[in-house]
Amino acid sequence: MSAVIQSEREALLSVNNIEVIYDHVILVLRGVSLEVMKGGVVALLGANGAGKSTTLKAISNLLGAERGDVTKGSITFQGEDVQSLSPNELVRRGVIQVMEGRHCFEHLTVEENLLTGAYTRTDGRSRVAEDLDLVYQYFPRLKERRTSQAGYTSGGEQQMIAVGRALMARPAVILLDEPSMGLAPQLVEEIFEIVKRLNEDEGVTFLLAEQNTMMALRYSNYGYILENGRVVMDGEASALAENEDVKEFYLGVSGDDRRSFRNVKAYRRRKRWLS
Amino acid sequence: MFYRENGQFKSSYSSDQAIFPIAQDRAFVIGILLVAFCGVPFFINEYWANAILIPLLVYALAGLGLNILTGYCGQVSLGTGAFMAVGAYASFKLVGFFPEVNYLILIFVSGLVTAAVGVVFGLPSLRIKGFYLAVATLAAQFFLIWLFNKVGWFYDHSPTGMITVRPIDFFGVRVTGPEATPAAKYLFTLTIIATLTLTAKNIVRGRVGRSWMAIRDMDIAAELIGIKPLQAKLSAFAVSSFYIGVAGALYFGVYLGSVEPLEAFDINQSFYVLFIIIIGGLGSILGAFLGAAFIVLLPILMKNLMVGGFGVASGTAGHVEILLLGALIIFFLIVEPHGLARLWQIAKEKLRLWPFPH
Amino acid sequence: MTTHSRNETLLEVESISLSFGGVHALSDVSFDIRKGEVRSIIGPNGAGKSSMLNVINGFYHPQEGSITYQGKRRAQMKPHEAALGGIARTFQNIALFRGMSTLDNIMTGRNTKMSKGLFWQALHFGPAKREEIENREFVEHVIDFLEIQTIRKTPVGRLPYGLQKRVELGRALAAEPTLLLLDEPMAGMNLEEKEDMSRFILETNEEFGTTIALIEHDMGVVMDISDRVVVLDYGRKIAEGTPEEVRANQNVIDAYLGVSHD
Amino acid sequence: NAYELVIPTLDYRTGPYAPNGIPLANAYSDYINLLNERDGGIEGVKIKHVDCETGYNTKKGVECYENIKNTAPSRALAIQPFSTGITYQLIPKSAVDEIPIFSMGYGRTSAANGKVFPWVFNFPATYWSQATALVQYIADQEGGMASLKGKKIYLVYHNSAYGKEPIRTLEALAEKYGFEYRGLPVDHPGQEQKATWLQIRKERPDWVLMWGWGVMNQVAIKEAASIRFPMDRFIGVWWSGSENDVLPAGEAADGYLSGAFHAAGGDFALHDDIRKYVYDKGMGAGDRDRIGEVLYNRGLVAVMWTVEAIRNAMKIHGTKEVTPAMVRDGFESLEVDEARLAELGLKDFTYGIKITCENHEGPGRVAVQQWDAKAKKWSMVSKFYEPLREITAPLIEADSMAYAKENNVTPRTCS
Amino acid sequence: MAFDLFLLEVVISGLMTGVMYSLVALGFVLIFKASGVFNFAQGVLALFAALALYDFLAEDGWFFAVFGFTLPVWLAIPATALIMIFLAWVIERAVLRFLVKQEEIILFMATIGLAFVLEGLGDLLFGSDVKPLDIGIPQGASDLLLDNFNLYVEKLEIVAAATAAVLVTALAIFFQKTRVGRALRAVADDHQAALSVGISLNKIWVIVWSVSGIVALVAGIMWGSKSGVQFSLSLIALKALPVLILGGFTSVPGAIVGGLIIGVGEKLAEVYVGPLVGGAIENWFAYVLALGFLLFRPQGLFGERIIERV
Ligand SMILES: Nc1ncnc2c1ncn2[C@@H]1O[C@H](COP(=O)(O)OP(=O)(O)OP(=O)(O)O)[C@@H](O)[C@H]1O
Ligand SMILES: Nc1ncnc2c1ncn2[C@@H]1O[C@H](COP(=O)(O)OP(=O)(O)OP(=O)(O)O)[C@@H](O)[C@H]1O
Ligand SMILES: [Mg+2]
Ligand SMILES: [Mg+2]
Repeated sequence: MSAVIQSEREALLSVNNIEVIYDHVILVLRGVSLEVMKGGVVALLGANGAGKSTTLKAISNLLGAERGDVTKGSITFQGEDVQSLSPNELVRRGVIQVMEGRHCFEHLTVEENLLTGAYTRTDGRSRVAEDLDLVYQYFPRLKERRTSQAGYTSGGEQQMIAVGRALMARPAVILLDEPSMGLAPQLVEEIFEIVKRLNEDEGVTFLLAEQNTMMALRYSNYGYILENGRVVMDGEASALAENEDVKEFYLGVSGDDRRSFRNVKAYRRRKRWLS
Repeated sequence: MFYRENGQFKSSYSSDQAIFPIAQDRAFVIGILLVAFCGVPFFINEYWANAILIPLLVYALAGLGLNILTGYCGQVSLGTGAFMAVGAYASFKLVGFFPEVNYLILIFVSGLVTAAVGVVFGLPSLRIKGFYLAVATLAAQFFLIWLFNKVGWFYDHSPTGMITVRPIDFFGVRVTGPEATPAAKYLFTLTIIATLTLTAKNIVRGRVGRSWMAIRDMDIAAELIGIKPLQAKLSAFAVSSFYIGVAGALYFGVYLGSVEPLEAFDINQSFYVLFIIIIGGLGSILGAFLGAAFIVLLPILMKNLMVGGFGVASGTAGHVEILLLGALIIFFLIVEPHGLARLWQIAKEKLRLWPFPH
Repeated sequence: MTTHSRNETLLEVESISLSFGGVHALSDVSFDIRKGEVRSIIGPNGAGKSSMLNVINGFYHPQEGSITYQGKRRAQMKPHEAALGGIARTFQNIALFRGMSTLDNIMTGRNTKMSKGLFWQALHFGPAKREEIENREFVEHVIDFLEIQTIRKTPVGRLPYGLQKRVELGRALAAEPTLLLLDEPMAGMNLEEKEDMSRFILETNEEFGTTIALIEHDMGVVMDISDRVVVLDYGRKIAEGTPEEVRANQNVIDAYLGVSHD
Repeated sequence: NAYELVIPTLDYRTGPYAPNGIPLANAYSDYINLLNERDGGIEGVKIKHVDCETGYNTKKGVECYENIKNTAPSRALAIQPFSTGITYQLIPKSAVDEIPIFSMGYGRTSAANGKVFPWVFNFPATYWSQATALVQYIADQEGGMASLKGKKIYLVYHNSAYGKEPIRTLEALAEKYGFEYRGLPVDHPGQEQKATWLQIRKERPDWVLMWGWGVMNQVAIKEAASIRFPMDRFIGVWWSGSENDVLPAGEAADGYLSGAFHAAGGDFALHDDIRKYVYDKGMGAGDRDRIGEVLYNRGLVAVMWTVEAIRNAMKIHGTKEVTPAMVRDGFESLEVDEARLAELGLKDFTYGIKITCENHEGPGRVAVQQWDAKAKKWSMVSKFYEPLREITAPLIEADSMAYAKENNVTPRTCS
Repeated sequence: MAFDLFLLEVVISGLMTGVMYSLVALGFVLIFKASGVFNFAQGVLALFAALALYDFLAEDGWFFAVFGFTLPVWLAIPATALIMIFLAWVIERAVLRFLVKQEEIILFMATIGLAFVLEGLGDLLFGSDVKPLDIGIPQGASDLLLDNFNLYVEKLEIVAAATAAVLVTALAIFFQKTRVGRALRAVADDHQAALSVGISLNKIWVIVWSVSGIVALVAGIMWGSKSGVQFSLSLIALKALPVLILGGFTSVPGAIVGGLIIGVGEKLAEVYVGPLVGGAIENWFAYVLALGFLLFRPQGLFGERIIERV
């Protein structure tokens, strides 16, 4: 992996001290700042409810639909403030999000689902067809199920649809929310390989929220750890992976050994960095 | 500052499950009830009773009934008008058959009759869902009204097919017809509605209510964890229809006094009640009251303001009123799709945080 | 780890086949689940794992095969019969009742244990209230057990994914099930949460003797906590045995684990 | 003089029946304005016109009624509900509130019995009288009452309380004169009447009567024309005989008949006054060129009678500050004969009436008018028929007595 | 008249009436299919379109008042279509864009609000009198059929049937075969996901509401020619509902087939069963018929299968 130093490149996407409130009263992000460099793969880590998905949705402007509001701070993409842009405008500029929890179009077939991903593209049918083939190559399982209605596919298949659909947009930045969720182990690896390939070959930038910390840190070059709506730690992925706390709480290694899930009972609850 | 639950600890589950666990809420509601029962009757006049408070209460009750079905159990129904008609006609016939029996009992029985009819028309809900069910309940709407309009027995063969309430005494006090005093009508209605509201609240916070909500939120999952869809849906239809039936009986007996089925219980009536619960808040008891207040009072308020206040011609005011009502409905849906009840709740949550913004 | 009843069969699945139109979700699958064990079902995406659970609790009706549960053999049953028979489950795509609070969600799990009719409920007095409070007490135990006291009154729609999964487990536990079906309970969780979840599952299994059927893609978890594993691929059973046996099985490595997995 | 005479109206300028409600309401407003402008009110006392929009909806009607009934200073002197539903609603209230109801040519027919309904007036004729009149007209065309035997007379009716009114009378008439009667209901609003007219086409009745309202009328006339049913054998009730009903059918409506108890057309002296005192001053409620339409004239005659009743009340009670109760007395001894009509600028507009304590329907005479599509004009084509009281009287007696019994009303004695 | 000829006549008029219902139902389907909104305002939309059209054609309208001349029919119709498109744009701006991702029933309610607004606006702008609409569609019974075969068929309805056939074909192709058609269906499934792949809900909504507004214009022309333009026109929406459930909310061909079945069914019932039970059974019969079909196919005849999964 290209060990690019984050600060040497220009920031493609930067989030400055944003605050997000749901339903007028529920404050979830309390000042989150982060930067994604062009061509980088940035991981967003943190426990459940830390605000990872919220951060991603704030960037792609999908919060409105959930009655969430960015009340403070700013978000810029290529130096331009994008908070007032509509989601489709953002997709046109190359920022696309794969939402957590699949969100397939149930009544459309698998193939139609993938094609909707190319909705904003204007480079002609044949290019789209090529990319469709590429997606099928990544996920052969989808090819088998191409004419089924997406609502009837299995959980993992839906996850593949969601990721494949985003790839169809040929984006510059992909915001991936828990891409590995519900996927079989070898597919998890494949997904990350795809991330790596797109990043290296096509220069696609990634911001991914992921629970599988090990994988995420292995494939990314920078990481942020979110807790309770705040960034509590950030740094080079390799550095984070070496951090004792991260090791203990996110990677599950104490000393050199992996802990067994069977012995968790004896394990003491961890401290929070900040609460 | 004043609205805090700090310092109010619950020492038993039963107190935690009280209807208003927060003391300020409790005081507020008791206050309202006191005013409603002991204050209003002294000041009420015919206009307030016949044009405002009684329709408000009756519609709130119908809204409560529909909310049980639609808001709590998720079954959209457009047959409310017809079910109200069942209650009205049942009470009309019952009063004719048993003039000696206490009116309250007859109203209760009318509710039961409606519940039975509701269950029958609820049967398709086992297979049909969402808007399909909504439109299917229109079958009930049109069929029942047709029946009441067509079969002479229901309207005692009056030449026009209208039914008119007889003068009825409730423990010696006249509660129907033009001779009943506004206070008597109002208190009679209010008592029934207050009682039924309490029972509704009890039902929805218990097992049955939870199984309704489970069916509403995700019927398949509900079935898989052991809730019988048949039982849950039909019981919702039954309870809901009971409420709507009682509302219908009051609507006919106490509020209007004489009705023509095609007009009083037509599909618009069904929509009207549906507006009430959507504007008020689906799945909220308070919502039925807020919604009824909105839908019943707002047009009157607008009319009086325009005609009385600004001297707009009444015809023009009529058009503007429709327009404004529509616009306000949209406005409130945009501001808070979950209805006035949610708005109220958010306001309370803000108050709880006050003076801090979050 | 072994208890006296470990070898008694609780549930037996016999040559189940299930297809939807042209898609064969399950073909001739047989396996058993013994009382008190943690039985994992693994396999690639779309292998038919969730379908298998759906067959067991009566949501899908297989074209062929039968199921013997607690000695009773049948081709299919109604979902709420399964629930009454002590089969509870969680779902892959969270199936909580979004409009209700955590507490109410878990209370619905007690539905099969409650019986007081509408009349008493309407009064909310006497028997109905007593019943309500008894069950509430049980549910509070579940809530304490799962450490979700703070979100008791929060509508579940507002909870983050991981907590929703936990609430869902709570709802299943509230039913005091004999057999607990868990469909990817740890998807979307970080390590710490997976550890918590494992702890809950193990404790349930050990303290209440609840039998558990578990679908999970995290091999670490599967290997660590299951007694026996069955592997499906394209609707067929391709392997079965203890975690070690399965992990070493070449078919399983090819179809599922992938070579590079540690 | 601070005293004002409150005349309220319950209008409907909105909703499905607005096209009919508008001319009615306009006439009310115009006439009252005329009196205020020209004569300074009634006998010099100003009229205060309060209107309230009901949308032809009973619930709104109740609200309106409660809202306006106590309007100061005089309270509502007489209520004209202009809707069958609202009338039924208000009948029991009228006795308690002591406000007379004047449901002119609609409402509860048996309210004609003044002994049971002292507060309700429905002159100059009721639906039941009208039904007998239309049948008499038919008999005249066919060659006498005897020739009705074996004829088929169908009724197409608005499926509501209003539309059902004539059924009983027609059934009684059918029995007596031996014609075949059948009723075909049409549901509100009545835009789709294919099935009805197909049946008529198949069964070829000799005559079709219609008790329709709103859009139902014009669709029926169009359908009748389409199946080539002869227009001069198709008679509507007086609420189915306005320009709104026939104009949309164009030429095809030529020859269509309807009941009437007053003339159509805008060239009476009263109309001229209205143009001069009201429209020329820019106070007209509607379009100038729609003065004289059937429903406009209907409104005029209604308000005219109301005003005459108030005048009468002033005379009887010897005061200009009349109350609703006094106006009731005014109604009950109201007499507007031809001479008075001529004074009012309505010579030959309608017939003279005389109301008594027991008879609130008055003369009950009804004529038939016909539409001339080319000239776009209605004209009377028959004499005014006297109602067949031997048919209607027992029906009125039975229905009003049933009401009396149910509502514990002791019929008063009139002498 | 021979008996079976009468039966034929009833069936034909049923079919024709059915097509008239379908025209209204089509507008519903478009919007539902494309955005999951159950558009209660469809009937009022038809009324509004007819009112606007009338205004361009008549000398007592605003257009005449302002410009001093009236438009010929061939210009008035496109002009009205433009108004409908403008209306769609306004609706999107003022209502829909604020209601992304809300539940169906909320959107439904919003369209009822919209119906009120349009109704009030229509009345205020154009008055509530009956307005005869004549754009030259032949009226009355077809003399050809009546004289030669003694068969009674309305000319207007023949025109309506032909129009409907064209509309349906065009719309079906649009939905199934085009990129925008696919996007429309995606929006109906999941607003948020549609946003996330870059589909502009705003644009999509303007498109469907425009198309649906134009369909409403067609329905308004037909019904307006039949019974004059007035408030009651909006109530035909109620006649379209059983057609919709029978055909399925999401199916364009379903709207037509549903219309035909309902039309024939209710006419047969009214003519043959009605007299036995007192008549006026058309309305409820249509609903009961639809309900009967639903019991066998809960998603309507052609509706998309309701996906039930856990
Ligand atoms: N629509 C909403 N309304 C109210 N609160 C919400 C909503 N969505 C999320 N939240 C709250 O915001 C907080 C952050 O949620 P978010 O989904 O961003 O977390 P996350 O880090 O993505 O967690 P997970 O790993 O479980 O996906 C949570 O506490 C959650 O309860
Ligand atoms: N109701 C259904 N209709 C049609 N096909 C279905 C249905 N249910 C499941 N399938 C298909 O059956 C196959 C097995 O699905 P299942 O959900 O059991 O997979 P799974 O093993 O749980 O996969 P995952 O790990 O991705 O969740 C899939 O290909 C799915 O598309
Ligand atoms: Mg998340
Ligand atoms: Mg699965």
